[in-house]
Amino acid sequence: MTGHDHHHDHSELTETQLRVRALETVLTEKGYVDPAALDLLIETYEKKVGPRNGARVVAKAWADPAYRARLVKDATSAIAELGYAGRQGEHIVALENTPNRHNMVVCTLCSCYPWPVLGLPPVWYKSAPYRSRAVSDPRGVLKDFGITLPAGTEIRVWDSTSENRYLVIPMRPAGTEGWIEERLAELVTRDSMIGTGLPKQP
Amino acid sequence: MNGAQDMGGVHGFGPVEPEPNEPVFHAGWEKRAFALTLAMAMPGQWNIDMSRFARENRDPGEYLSMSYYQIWFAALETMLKERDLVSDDETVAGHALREPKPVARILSPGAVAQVLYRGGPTERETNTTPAFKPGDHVRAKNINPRTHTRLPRYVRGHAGTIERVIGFHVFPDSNAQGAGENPQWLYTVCFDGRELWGADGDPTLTVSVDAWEPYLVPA
Amino acid sequence: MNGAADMGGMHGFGPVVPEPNEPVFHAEWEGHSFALNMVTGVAKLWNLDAFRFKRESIPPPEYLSLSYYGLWTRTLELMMLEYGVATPEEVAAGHAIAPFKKAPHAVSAAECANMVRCGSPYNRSAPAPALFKVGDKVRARNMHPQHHTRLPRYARGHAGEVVRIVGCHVFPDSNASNLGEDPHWLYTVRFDGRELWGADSDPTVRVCIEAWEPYLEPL
Amino acid sequence: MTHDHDHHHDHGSELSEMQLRTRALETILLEKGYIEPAAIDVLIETYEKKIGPRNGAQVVAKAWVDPQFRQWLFEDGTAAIGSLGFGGRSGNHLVALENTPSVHNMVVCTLCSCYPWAVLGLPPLWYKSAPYRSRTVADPRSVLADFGVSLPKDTEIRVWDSTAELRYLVVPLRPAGAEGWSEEKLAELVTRDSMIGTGLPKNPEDLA
Repeated sequence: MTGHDHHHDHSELTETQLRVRALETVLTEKGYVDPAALDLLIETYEKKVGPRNGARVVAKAWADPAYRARLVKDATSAIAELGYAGRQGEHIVALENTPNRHNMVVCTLCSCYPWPVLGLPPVWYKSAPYRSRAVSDPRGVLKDFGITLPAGTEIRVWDSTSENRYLVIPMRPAGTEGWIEERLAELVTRDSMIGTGLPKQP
Repeated sequence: MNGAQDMGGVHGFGPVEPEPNEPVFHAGWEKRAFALTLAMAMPGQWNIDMSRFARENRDPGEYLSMSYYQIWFAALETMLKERDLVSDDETVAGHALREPKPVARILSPGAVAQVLYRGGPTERETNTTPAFKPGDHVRAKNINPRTHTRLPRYVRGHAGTIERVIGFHVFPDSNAQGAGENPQWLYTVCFDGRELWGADGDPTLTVSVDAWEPYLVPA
Repeated sequence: MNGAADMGGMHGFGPVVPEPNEPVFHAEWEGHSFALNMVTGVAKLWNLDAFRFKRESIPPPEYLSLSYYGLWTRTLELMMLEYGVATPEEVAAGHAIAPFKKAPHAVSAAECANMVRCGSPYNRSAPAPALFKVGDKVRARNMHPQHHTRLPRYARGHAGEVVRIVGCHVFPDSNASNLGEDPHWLYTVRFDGRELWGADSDPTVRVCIEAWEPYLEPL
Repeated sequence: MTHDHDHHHDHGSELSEMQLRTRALETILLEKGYIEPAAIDVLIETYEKKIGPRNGAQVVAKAWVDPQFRQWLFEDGTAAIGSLGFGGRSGNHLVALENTPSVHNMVVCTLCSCYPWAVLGLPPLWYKSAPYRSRTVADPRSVLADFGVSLPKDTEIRVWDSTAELRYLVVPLRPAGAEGWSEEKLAELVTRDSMIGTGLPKNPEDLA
């Protein structure tokens, strides 16, 4: 990739597209940015960092009780054991779902999200409907995802107002006894680690 | 500030609409806007709290009419202009028109992985002790600053319980204004849903926020 | 509801810009938008509270992007659709499409003039004595209904003082949902600015709202 | 005007979207027989030509010269104002607010645009705007600054948020230097903004 990979017809360039390109050109010409660094940043978050990282963390927690204990006690260190750390994941807290408690993560004020384990957030996570309703009507939000929890389940919503980042550890689905971590990880969906979904059924 | 970004509890935005197989970026310019924002933090010398304030500090109608990366990009433009790194006429021309202002360093491709891995930890050393401990009852102060704060409107004035002492962290309310990191003790505070939303609220709901000590008083 | 209409205390909207020699209407269609809304009120197609509820239910991005009378026209359109006065096809065509039901009665100019002269009083006979008297300390309830309410968010949870008993008035929370007028005692309640906006705010500010009895609890 | 379809412009591209949509709704309501065409004209004419802040100015001027009326006005605004022939729509429940050397009143409607039409006509754009609605309850002094008005630091500012069907009229302080003036002449000092609380009456010297 080069710094200017806009391969469309020029008439299709939107106003924002044009402004972004103009600014990138100015910054490159002035030597403030190295286009190769930009490409590397994009590649990192488009290809390398994503919810597969978090799925590995969750699967390991499901399979390895000692790891689970470390994760719940100090998620930042336990997650770093697997090589995931850094930007927007400097301080991570793992939230355990139980039969009586379901955790959901939101950032009402902006879009805070645990990048090293989940990648960049989806559009809905950053949207006004999610940010406005997750704290006041989480069951209504879950319904938007097709999920209904028992009426008595405690719903605990975590609003990411500081640099703390939250990762939900969903409950391990029944029928997966004896599965290896790699296979378990395939059950862990992104949404189940935000709290708007449940893991896949085996 | 009580801007459009402070959305907790606002009605009328409609359903959440997850997009099947959503791509990481929805257009080429989104990738560039994202990467430029990350890359310019190094020569621009701004901190994340300043970035957040630059994003939220706009007319609420405008905020709500913009897409996510449009807001990022607009904030980037604002910060570059404020620091005399890029001027309006250069943005219009799409080219550099004057000598670059000297900057300490820029992000090199070789440093990207390390910079991302290191991130920007906000915990700081201290020899002070936290005023609250888990289980303590606290009340979020009623504050309405025009400047950046991370205390959402929907918890202000409400009583909760300290759930966790997180540590001693950079205080965004100061940091966003360039008034120094002014680190403070940071807590996770748990609120009952009915405390926040009234007697008719969902009795199974609890909401936790991370709150710095200056946001809290004993309840 | 906590919609875009509930603006008290929000930041970021910028300065108030008075327009010298402002005309009553800025375009001819604004006058028509205004008159149509008056006339549909006289026709009793719906009540004013229901109209207000529909207007504030417009999603915040759209609400904030519309001009004042643009918002009225949009609301009128939504009300006509909801109350079966017009079909979506008719709204799109800009004409009644046969076969349609003729209105039982057409509002005349004389009726409009009469409405302007007489208005529509909202006081009703009281079903019970007033709970509060002037001087009573009260707290505005913390409530966040999805339906229409006239208790602004900024007053909720805060303590004030009854300064006037207005009378027994139609209760908008009920009326807007077509659940009847359900009249309740209405009070003027005064709040200290620092109670509403925090200890750092202007000590010379007092804010008065009108609050129906169900909005208040004794302190 | 005898007919409501008095859109005398070019029917082409100049019609804005809202023009078209408003016209569409009006046409449907007429065709279905909900309204008589003249009804629309009467309403527009009433609020464009007949009802305006001159009404309120008369009320204020009378309150400045007639102590009995003044007392009545603060006791029962609706009746006192009604005695001058003003009332009705958005004026069924009127309350007059007395400015004093130590208290300044300001009126806002944070939730929509409630305004005492009967005495002030329809509200100006700024009154209905987000900046005014958002800031007046929290920071009235900065709003006053937008109008070029600065009050003494210790003046109590009392903001009235029109959340019900009560409508408020501010009675500003009578300016010095207008002693012995007739009601008619005093009314010329009373600006619309002084009756909302975002302004002060004119200086008598400016009229003399």
